[in-house]
Amino acid sequence: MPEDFEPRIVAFFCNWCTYLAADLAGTSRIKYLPNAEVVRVMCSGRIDVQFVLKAFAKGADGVLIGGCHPGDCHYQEGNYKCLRRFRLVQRLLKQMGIEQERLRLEWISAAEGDRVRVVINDMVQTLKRLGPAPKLVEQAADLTEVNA
Amino acid sequence: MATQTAVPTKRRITIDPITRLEGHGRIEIFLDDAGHVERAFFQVPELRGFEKFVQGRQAEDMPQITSRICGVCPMAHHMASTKALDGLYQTPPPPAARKIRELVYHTFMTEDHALHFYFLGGPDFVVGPRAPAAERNILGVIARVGKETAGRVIAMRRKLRELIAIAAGKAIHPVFGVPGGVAKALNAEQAGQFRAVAEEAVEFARFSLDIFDKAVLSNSAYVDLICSDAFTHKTYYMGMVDDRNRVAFYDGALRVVGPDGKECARFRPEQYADYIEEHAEPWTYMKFCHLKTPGWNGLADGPESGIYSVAPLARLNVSDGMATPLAQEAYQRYFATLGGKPVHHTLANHWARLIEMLYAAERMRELAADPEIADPRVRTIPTHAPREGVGVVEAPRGTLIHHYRSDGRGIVTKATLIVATQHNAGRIALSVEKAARSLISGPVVDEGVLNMVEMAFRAYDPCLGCATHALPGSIPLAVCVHGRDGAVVATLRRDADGSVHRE
Amino acid sequence: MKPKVAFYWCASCGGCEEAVLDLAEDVLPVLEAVDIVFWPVALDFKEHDVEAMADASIDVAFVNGAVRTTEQLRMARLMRRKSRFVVGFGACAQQGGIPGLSNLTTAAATMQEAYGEGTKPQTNCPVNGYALDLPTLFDTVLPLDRAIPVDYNVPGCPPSPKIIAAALQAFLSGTLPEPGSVLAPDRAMCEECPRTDSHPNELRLEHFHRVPEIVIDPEMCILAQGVPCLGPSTRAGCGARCINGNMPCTGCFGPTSKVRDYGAKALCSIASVMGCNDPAEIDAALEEIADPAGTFYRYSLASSFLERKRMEI
Amino acid sequence: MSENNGSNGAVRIGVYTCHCGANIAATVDVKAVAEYARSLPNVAVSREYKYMCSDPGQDLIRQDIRDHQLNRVVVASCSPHLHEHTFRTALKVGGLNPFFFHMVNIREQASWVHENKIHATRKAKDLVRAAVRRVARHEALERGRVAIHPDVLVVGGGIAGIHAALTLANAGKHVFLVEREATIGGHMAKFDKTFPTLDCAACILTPKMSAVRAHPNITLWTYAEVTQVDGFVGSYKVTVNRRPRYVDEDLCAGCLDCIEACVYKQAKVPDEFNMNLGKRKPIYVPFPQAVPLVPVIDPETCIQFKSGKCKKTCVDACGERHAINLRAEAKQETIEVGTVILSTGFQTFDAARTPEYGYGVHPNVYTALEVERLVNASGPTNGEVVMRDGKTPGAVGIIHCVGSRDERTNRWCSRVCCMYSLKLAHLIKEHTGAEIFNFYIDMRTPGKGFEEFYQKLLSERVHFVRGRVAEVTDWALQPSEEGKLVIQVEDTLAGFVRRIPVDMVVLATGLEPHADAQEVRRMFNITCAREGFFLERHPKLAPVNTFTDGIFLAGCCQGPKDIPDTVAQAGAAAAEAMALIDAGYVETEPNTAHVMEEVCAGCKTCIPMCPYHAISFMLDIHKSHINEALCKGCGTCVAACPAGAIKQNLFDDDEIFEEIEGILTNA
Repeated sequence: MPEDFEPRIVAFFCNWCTYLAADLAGTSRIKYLPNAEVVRVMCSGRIDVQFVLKAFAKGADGVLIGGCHPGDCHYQEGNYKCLRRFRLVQRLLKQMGIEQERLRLEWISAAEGDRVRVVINDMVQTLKRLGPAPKLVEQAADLTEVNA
Repeated sequence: MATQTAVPTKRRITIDPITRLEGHGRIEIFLDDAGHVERAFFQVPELRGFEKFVQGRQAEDMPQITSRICGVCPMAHHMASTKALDGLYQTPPPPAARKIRELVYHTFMTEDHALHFYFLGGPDFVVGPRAPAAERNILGVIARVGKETAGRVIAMRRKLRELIAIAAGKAIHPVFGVPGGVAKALNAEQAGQFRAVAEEAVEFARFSLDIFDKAVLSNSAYVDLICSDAFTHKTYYMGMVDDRNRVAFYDGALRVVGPDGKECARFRPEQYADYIEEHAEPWTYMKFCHLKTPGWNGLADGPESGIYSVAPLARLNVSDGMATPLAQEAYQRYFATLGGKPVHHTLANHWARLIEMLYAAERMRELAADPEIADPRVRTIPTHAPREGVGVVEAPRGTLIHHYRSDGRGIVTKATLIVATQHNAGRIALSVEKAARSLISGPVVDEGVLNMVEMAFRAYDPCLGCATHALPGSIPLAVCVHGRDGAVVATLRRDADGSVHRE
Repeated sequence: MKPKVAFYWCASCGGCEEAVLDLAEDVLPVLEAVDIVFWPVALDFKEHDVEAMADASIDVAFVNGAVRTTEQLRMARLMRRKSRFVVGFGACAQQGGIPGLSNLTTAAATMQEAYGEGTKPQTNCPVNGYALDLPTLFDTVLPLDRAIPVDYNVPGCPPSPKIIAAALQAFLSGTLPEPGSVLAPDRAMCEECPRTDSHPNELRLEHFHRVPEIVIDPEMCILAQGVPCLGPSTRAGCGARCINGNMPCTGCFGPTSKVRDYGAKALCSIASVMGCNDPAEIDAALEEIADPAGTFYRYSLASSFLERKRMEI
Repeated sequence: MSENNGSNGAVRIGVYTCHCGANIAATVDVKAVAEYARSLPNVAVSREYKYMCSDPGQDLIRQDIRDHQLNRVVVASCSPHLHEHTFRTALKVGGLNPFFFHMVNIREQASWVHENKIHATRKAKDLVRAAVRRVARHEALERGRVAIHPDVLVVGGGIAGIHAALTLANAGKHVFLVEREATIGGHMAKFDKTFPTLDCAACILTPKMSAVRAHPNITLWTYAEVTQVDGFVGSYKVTVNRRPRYVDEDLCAGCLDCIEACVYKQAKVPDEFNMNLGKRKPIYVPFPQAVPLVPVIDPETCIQFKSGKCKKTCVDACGERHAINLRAEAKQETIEVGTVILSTGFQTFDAARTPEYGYGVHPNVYTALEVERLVNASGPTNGEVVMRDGKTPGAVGIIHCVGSRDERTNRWCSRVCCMYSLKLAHLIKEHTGAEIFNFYIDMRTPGKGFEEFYQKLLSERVHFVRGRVAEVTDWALQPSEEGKLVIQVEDTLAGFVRRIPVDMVVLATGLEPHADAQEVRRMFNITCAREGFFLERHPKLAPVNTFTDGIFLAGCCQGPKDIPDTVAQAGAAAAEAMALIDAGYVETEPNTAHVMEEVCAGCKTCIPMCPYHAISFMLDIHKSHINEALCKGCGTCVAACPAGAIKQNLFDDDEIFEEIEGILTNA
């Protein structure tokens, strides 16, 4: 793995808890690593497993999902729907040869600005240890063989 | 292509779209200086890889996954797989479920044998091996037997396949097999439909035998052809028999007889590995099955070679009779006509197939009439942890073996699949080479030769669909004749419609 | 002049051809209405015959099977060049199909499994002086549309007679939907499922069941019985064949036009109807979905976002 | 005005990157971002500007919409929670549908949280690229309107709740005021005087209390708690549990004869209202000016309830009125309101959590609130400052910041302790002439007249020692300390450790959230800040709003504050509620979901996904239907729909997939 490997993380944050926590981290000038880029959704219940796999397929080294703490969902239960999908897709990722640490679900409330820092920094360290997510290059080889 | 760089361009001539498309059944013939056949190869150039990618699947999904090995005989794979699950979970099906499986399976055997005789194998005899190629196809058959008969064939096949769909969900890739039973019971009305169609099927089978009588047996030239040396191999035979050594398709013991017709092995299906093994050659993806004793002694026949064959000819050879009256009559006549057991004439497969069709239809009739067939109790819920299971059935084209191991959660860890055409592979190679040797002398190769070669090949009804994509028997052959230097002297092709082309 | 039609197959089992034969009497009028210029299984035309045709001179080519070897890819490209419309026929062409499960492993591992340590087939193998060759397998099975541009797809493993007839009719009558369409209803299978009314309005599953563990009630919605049935995720058009066999839908017709990754979406919705909130309970329930890849991507792995397992090849 | 719905012609995007002064520009190369945006597909204009949210900034957008026929706008600046509305309005004014807009947060999520300019700039570019791809998929949307039910619920009857309720009631709105205790008045009712003016708390509070009781527009429920809240802005369904006080409020005349008649001749029960410094009977009113002035029977101590063997003299005393009903049961009231004001107040820090100060160990260590009662004329000692042993203190130490500004307990400043400590110092000195020592860390007097009050105290010779007190002990080291409480402290001005013997110690305990603040927050679906006080939507722009529309905050439940601030905030909350009520409706985010009927196969997967029962199943056409008025736009059903048959405005698959790919597509 290259020394200067900078993991790319796509983060899906719910509007009411984790996105606000990120705002709070900002207003509090808390510094964290710049590897995560946030897609805002209204609720972690909106996060379709397709989004997660699309991110990996497009080359994300990690995907981070941030939602309200259990019991605190702005929409009552969306985060539980998210949790169930997360547990199941983790099993799929394992079969697909993608390390489970590359997909992370964290409950971060609007008050936990510093938690955003802790989680993102920690995830970046984990991903640096794992190295870049394996990319889909092999099939191109198949095709070129034919074109040859 | 990689191979082109390795070998001069002459190789490309043999790479023909037809053989490519079929992907399979390519034959390469090499001549010596005198122009005599020095060596002929029958190649199967694809590997499907099911044995690998089924690892990690839920065992209960296997009957549906493995049926995709072949869309021509999916029921055979589905059933072998389902039986393997019974073993894996150590859960035999309740009586009704077993009977439903058998009923559906014999319905399938009837339908598949009909397909082969009329659409594929038939032309050679009904129309005639020396008839113009353009006529030697299903249209020719229709011309001979008449449109009304043709319509009867199509309608019969449709009815049989509709029955399969009723019980199994789908005729192509059925879904009803589950460990310890079937997914769905038959109701009285459906059983009634089976009974009605079974009656028809029996009549249809007899009618088909009549056609064979008139078209073939009454024609001494055909009989001579069948019995001719070019189409004769003295090999071992294997097939499934019931407790009284009668032909069995769904369940029973495997019996092996030698070239002399004497039993040399009789064993439970799960013991198959003690008796047969696979041999690989670098020039084909097909693995050759052979008997552990006498073992693999190259592509040769005779008692010293472990090569054996399966399918109708073999099944009749290994059995002491048929379990149904009408089929039993036909069975006796068959051996009487062909000079007793065993029959080594490859082309006799066609006749044997029709006898089996009659048996299947009769068996269908018995089962459909059994009141227990409509018993709603069609499942036994497994109580044992799954471990290992072997499922064996007689596919139309011969013995089909599915063998699984799984972990305690029923996740497949190992799968061995041995399909009919692998059992026959050795003998098919022999037939092709023998036909070639006995018919080709010198670079002048005419259509007759090619058709003879293909007849030998097609008689096995090699469901390369199981390891290839070809519809049974319809393998358009490309025969490339190479000179000593390897240069291609001639390439001839015999296509499904019977036409032959020289290039 | 009759429209020129070609049938061609790549990596498939032959079931698609059988499905055409299963039209039985009904297929004859259709076949009479067209001019079949290429059908390896039945007719004698060869690659160079096709090569000789003008580009786009075939009106429509129905191609079944996934693309798994160099030859299949080469021929698929030839069909593309010679045809105005290419139709992916069947689950393998549309989604990779069951052979697509090979994308969980590699060609090398497959060979190893089949031949072990002994003799292995060689793509280029001189046998005592005779030069023979065999084609190479890809590591990754490709659905047809990842090998060549495909105009339409006819889904199903195999396609049902109903939609085959409809597809042929669409071409004969020139009543074609917009390019890229799948020639089947753009709604989920539940629509034609006879049990759909027995699906409760508020389904919350505390447990899943694997088929061996449960006797499936032949009247009631199979998903409601806790057996993962993919009917809700799967395009209609099959006539609920598997349901009528009292077994769950496994998704051979693929997704609707609104879903990009069949398995991901199916997984997402199955997880959503779970009732439990406690992680331990959730995991316990999910133990019963022992093979997510094989369950949700039975036919569609090769056409999924991830396409194949990430592994050393 | 006619609005461009974007359907006409090609997508033309304007991208605006904001410097936010130096807030963004210092860490993100704004010019580079704007330059980069210009290179992206469909981008017609890309500008950077000092303050995009300013009028000139918004004018840029409006101008470009006209001059460059823009039909999509991206602004890269701060959090959408701050200015999304601002810019959408700018689009609207510019004649473009306001939802052809997407906001990129490069301040809170880039410039403020990253240090490396290269990385921060790269991230900003990624996010802008994602937004440009996303916004191209945006569609014209209309806001929905939800009617506002004119009634208001006020939770908590302290001064905040009282003031808010009266303000609304005087404006003609009907108010439900729910108070947990037997009387309204809250903490303020316990105070004697209020700083810095030293006017009598009762004199300013009790009139407001009785005004509440008397007001025709106010329904007052004391001894009651909200147990369930459903619905959303405009129509909240609220269930209130009214605990039985066993004296019927409607029948009781407040003569209090029943209390007199109680079989307990002497009050024996510790009196909570007096911080247990006094006694009450099992049947009691918390204090003479309680509102409502209706006694409560405490079943824990009433003989009838404990043994059933009481002569029930109270019932006899009530006589014909029959106001006393010992079989009374809790009553569930269900009401509908359009808005809610939470004024649930605070609790004081438990002094036992700072054992070094000996509260509960040394009898003469008091909390400030206890002393409030001691100095109060209507208190247990009728305003006499006497210690538990009956003696009058000669020297009193007041320790500030107990449970405030303390790493071990509460880290925040409670804002009022300095001032009330000064007040108490003054009052105690006034009542007893004792020597008063204030032990403080910093003296905080940031309010009108506060500093002056401090000066006044200094002139009154109250001692001030700067330093956090180490401990309060009765361990005498020298004769002068015998029988005294010794306060040991490092005098950080004098620079040495002092031991100061006193008779009485007053702990200026801080303010903290109620123990059940979390439950309340969940019930009302709002957020708590880290320390547990309810979180306002924005500290400056929306200080009394919450993130849940129609729910407002007043008083110390939002954070420690003094009475003037509390009352001011209560007024503000009332005004916010009125603004909604008088508008008559609230505009909703159009981020609702809807079913594409041509795709829906009626599998019903979506129905249990919705917490608002917005999804129904239409049997006639066998498809799901989403009631957009009930849909809150969480999108859970969208993700769950196995056929992809549900679209969510502003968060549709097309938009989100574009955003994901945009992020990961390196330029």
